[in-house]
Amino acid sequence: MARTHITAVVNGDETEFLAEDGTSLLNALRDEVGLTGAKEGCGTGDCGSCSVMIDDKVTTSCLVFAPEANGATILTVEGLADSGQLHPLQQCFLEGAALQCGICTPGFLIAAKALLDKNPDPTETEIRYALAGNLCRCTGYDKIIRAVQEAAREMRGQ
Amino acid sequence: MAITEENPGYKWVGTRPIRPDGLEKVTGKAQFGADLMLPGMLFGKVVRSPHAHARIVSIDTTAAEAMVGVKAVITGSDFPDLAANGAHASDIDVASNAIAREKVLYEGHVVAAVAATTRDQAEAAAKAVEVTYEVLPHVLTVDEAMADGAPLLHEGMITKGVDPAPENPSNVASKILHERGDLDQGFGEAHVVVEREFTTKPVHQGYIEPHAAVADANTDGRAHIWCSSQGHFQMRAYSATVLGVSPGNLKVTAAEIGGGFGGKTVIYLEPLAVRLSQRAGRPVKLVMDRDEVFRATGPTSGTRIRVKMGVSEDGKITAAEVWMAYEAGAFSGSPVGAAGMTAIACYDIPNFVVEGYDVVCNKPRVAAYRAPGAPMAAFAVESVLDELARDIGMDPIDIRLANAAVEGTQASYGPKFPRIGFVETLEAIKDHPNYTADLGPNQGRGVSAGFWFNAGMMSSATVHINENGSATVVTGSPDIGGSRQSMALMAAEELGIPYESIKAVVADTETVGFNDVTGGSRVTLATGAAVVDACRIIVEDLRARAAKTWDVEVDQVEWVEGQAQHVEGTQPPLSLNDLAAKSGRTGGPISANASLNSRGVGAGFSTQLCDVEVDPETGVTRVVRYLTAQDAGRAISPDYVEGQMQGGVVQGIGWALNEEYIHNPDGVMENPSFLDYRIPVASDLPMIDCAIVEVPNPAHPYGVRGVGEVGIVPPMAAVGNAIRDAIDVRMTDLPMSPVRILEALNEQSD
Amino acid sequence: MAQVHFSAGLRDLTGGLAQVEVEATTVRRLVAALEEMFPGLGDRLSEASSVAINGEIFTDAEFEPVDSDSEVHFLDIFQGG
Amino acid sequence: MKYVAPSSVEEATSLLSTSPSAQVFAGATDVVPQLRAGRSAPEVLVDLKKIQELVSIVKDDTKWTVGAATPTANLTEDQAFSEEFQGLSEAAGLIGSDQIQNRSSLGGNLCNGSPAADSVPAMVVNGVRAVIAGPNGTRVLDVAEVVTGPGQLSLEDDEFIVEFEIDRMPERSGDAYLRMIPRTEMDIAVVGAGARVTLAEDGSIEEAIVALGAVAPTVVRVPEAEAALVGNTPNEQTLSAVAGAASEVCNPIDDKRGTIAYRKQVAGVLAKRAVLIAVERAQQRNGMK
Repeated sequence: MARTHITAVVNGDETEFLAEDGTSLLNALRDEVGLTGAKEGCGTGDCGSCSVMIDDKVTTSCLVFAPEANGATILTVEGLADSGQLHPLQQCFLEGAALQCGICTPGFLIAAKALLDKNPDPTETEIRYALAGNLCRCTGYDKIIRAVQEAAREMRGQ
Repeated sequence: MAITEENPGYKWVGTRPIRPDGLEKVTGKAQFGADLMLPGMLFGKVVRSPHAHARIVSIDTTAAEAMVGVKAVITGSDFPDLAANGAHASDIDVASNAIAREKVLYEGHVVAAVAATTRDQAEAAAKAVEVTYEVLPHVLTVDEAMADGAPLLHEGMITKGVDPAPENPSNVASKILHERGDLDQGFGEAHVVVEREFTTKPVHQGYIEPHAAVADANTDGRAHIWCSSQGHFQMRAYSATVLGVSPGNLKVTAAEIGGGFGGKTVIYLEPLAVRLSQRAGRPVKLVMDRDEVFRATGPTSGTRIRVKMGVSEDGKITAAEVWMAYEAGAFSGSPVGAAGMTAIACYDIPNFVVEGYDVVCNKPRVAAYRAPGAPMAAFAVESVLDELARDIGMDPIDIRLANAAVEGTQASYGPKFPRIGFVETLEAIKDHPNYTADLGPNQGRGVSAGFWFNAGMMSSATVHINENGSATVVTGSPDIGGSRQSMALMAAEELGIPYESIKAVVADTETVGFNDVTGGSRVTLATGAAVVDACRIIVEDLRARAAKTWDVEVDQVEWVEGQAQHVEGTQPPLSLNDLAAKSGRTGGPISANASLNSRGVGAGFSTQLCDVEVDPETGVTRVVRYLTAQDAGRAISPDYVEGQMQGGVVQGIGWALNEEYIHNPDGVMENPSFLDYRIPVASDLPMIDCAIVEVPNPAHPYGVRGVGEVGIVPPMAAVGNAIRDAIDVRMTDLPMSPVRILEALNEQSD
Repeated sequence: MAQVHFSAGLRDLTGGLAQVEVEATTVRRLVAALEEMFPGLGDRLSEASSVAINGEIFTDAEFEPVDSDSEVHFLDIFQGG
Repeated sequence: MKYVAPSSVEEATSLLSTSPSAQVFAGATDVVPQLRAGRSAPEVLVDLKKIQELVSIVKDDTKWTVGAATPTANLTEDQAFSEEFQGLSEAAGLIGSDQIQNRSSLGGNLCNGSPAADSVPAMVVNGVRAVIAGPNGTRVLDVAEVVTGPGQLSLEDDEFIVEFEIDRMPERSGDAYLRMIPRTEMDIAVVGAGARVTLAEDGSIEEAIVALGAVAPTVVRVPEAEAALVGNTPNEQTLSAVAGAASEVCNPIDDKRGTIAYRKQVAGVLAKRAVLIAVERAQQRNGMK
């Protein structure tokens, strides 16, 4: 299988790695870059655990071929905190007990960030639909939705 | 929140601080099963049966072994033949499920495994393993498996629990029976009798993290396994059995676990990874794809259940007759036993017969799933009870109150109940505004209740006091939903020091004493009790050290809010910090272990209220409002108690409405993906309102009962009863999918 | 004498009896006494059951004390999730 | 497997004509699951997203031109487009989660060849045309002609869709698309129904197009429903005729997602509802209501 040399800005750092052409960006990030925050829950785009931002758009990295990332700017959960300062979403997930096992949490945080980037004041329904691509089997979503609401309030300065 | 007894002045227990492992989990640092990378690590891939039932004629691995990058290929013959060694039947089943020897018993059954230097090489090699099968006829449901002349999975299986024992083998592994009183008399006294038959499909625990294991074997027979499981001691025991080694030769480190719900109490990959690592001489990682998780790991049983119940005019249940058959999958061991014990356990019923059958069939071996066995039985019984209440015009909470088990009631499964909180959960629902909220067109409201034993079992804990007076609490119970927090909260309460100065960790099998699995709602109860015991040993030790320091008798020293105080106040208090800093002078490091086989399990009850809206033209049901009331005994960590309650409810809603295993006639699963195995998504749900009821368990230092499981028992009937209320149709088959609801509506209008 | 109750599934070994009275101080001695009364029952009990003493359920409770007024039930073992 | 990302239509067509086993993709949201399931094993993966005209949305006086690989999120976030083609925009917005929406495209949704593709009935009712590039230049084909059966396309192996042409919405018109799924999101349509109507000045229906998804090997038009609507208002009688005709035209299968009987019945329900919404939109747009 052909391997491609990929240069991308990953969590703010210019990063170079080699990946087989048919491999997913998710596997490349995990195996080649060593960022295991994004998880594979399904490999078919149905669970959202591998969500990352590529050029400011959220997507499931399991459905992206690694070479597609060449030249892109990628944000994973590892890059969400800013110099040791947690993102408000991370802080609200912690304070609101919005995680149980935690496997889906990285994907939820990225998807929620993507939502709040676009819509700083979403309704509960808008949050639920925006996060419908992220499966959580532990929480029943209740505390996740509340944590996103709270983070949105904080980020709006309310 | 409904608290029935006042919090007796706890400082930490019952509060909502940030969990000890939270930071790692919101920053992506937490290491789950598939996250570990070791130098020189190989990737493995499992070869699985495409057939539901077949004899393995031959396995040819030569082509796979010759491929580039391939370092090891193993088959069943690489493991000891436990049957030939006269091992215990249940161990033989564990081994046969881990890798097939003569027959494959379900689609997805493991036949071989490979390890290679890259994922792609491993996948290619797995495809190159040539297996020749002689396909056998299969049975997929209890109906097929129990039919006369059905093909047999296990040719020597004689039904247990039948007297006299049957002469001929069958697919029925065992029969269970509970009875009391006189059924005929009971039904004779009834004003109304309702009888219904129900079916449920196998459903999967649906944890988001697929199974994963990394093994690194040494040449001396020892091996280190990293895996995400609900019990690394159990993984060690099972792996040792399958590999034929001493448990002491295996060290198992618990990775963070991405959900389990019972399904990660079973081994699948661990012994395969060890054997591959031994053959290859390098570490091996095995990770399942999602479709392997569905095809080959434990769903819970599909069932057929008949319930007949009678009530008097004033709503007293006079008799109940329950017949149930549970799919076990490929090996015996469905949860029909627990189903039989829990089916009518909420109620005080004078006359009953509960009869159940454990039936093998050609599907993956069932694994525990949250209150195993109870939800299906409750779906049937609580649906029939709803019909009875309607027939006699009684409020659904009132009819349950009229029959509710209380302290001293002789449970249907035998013993008398100690103090329990069922009535309190019913009252919590009745008192909640949701109970009288307005309903719109095509909306309906349903009530349902559930019981689960909860479990105790064995736990160990070690508590170390660090030199600055902070503490480390070490247990061997994998933290699946916030248990580190409850351990730390109880330790803070016992030691009288801030929660923030306690670190709670989960240690490997060589670092802490034995712990049974994280399951059965047992960790806060049993492992929590071990932590409390260890803390109390430490407090005793601290008092002794203070006494030594002051040159007084120990009974002159009290431990209050993290410091030693002289009872007469003649000495300045000695804080834990002071004692820890100078521990060398008073006897050395401050540390204690406690191990126990937990006693005093407290039963759990949950009552739930569901409002749905049904689109009568498409059969689509949406849950519009949901309330769950559950007796926690004591909510050590209310955030995570609510989380367990909400999570259980939502799994139940999925089970009620959409989740099911769909097999084609060849016994091949047709929906092994999160696209077509439809677990609830965020937009499917409302907020899940919680009423934590606290009727303390008298046998636990903090009154804990355990909260993980019972929440999944009532939802299916709660949803079904709400659908009945909305559109006048009684759904008796799960899932209550749009297709089934529209069929039922069409039948009704015909 | 402790009151010992058998679930219906055990009664094939007790000649159909649902309840007996046994003098014993621990679960182990109780099981031994039952084995003497009903050969085969002891093995079944120690292998595949938990025990409830006055409503409290135990697993592996060999040395749990039993009083003269204890109510003892043997239950099938079940698994938690 | 080799990944290539041509930067022009010509480069792409020449690649396709010289590679024996090539798979074009835009978002790969269907391609990756198919690769994983072993249903296809191309030697070359051709990423079309680097070709500029394939990722663009352009409006002129007569039509919209939407690049075939344009992420559907771009379409649903384009306010002017979404106001003009509410139904098509909503249909495009139903293809998977927000994550998928940043990758999925009309071209991919169509060329996956699934009878259940959400955007296709909505494109069919709006008369959308596909501009297809091949080694001999481009040709134009109605979207309704592109898919010939499940997974079967009327495109040659070395052809691909460059863009879609969508004539501007006429006055007094509206479109709608509804689908039935058991959950609220993340499902494949069990039944899909698209409708577009143009009203006469007196408010009666002048023109109607109804198309169904997931109920036959390809998306199907419902001519009898259209005929029943023209010249009428959406009263109980005409709607009942629409529902009946929709149920009648179905040729669905029993599968894990639904039954024949269910799909027939619900096709009628959704067709009726989609027509009503389309009419309402036509009325609102022209201040009739």
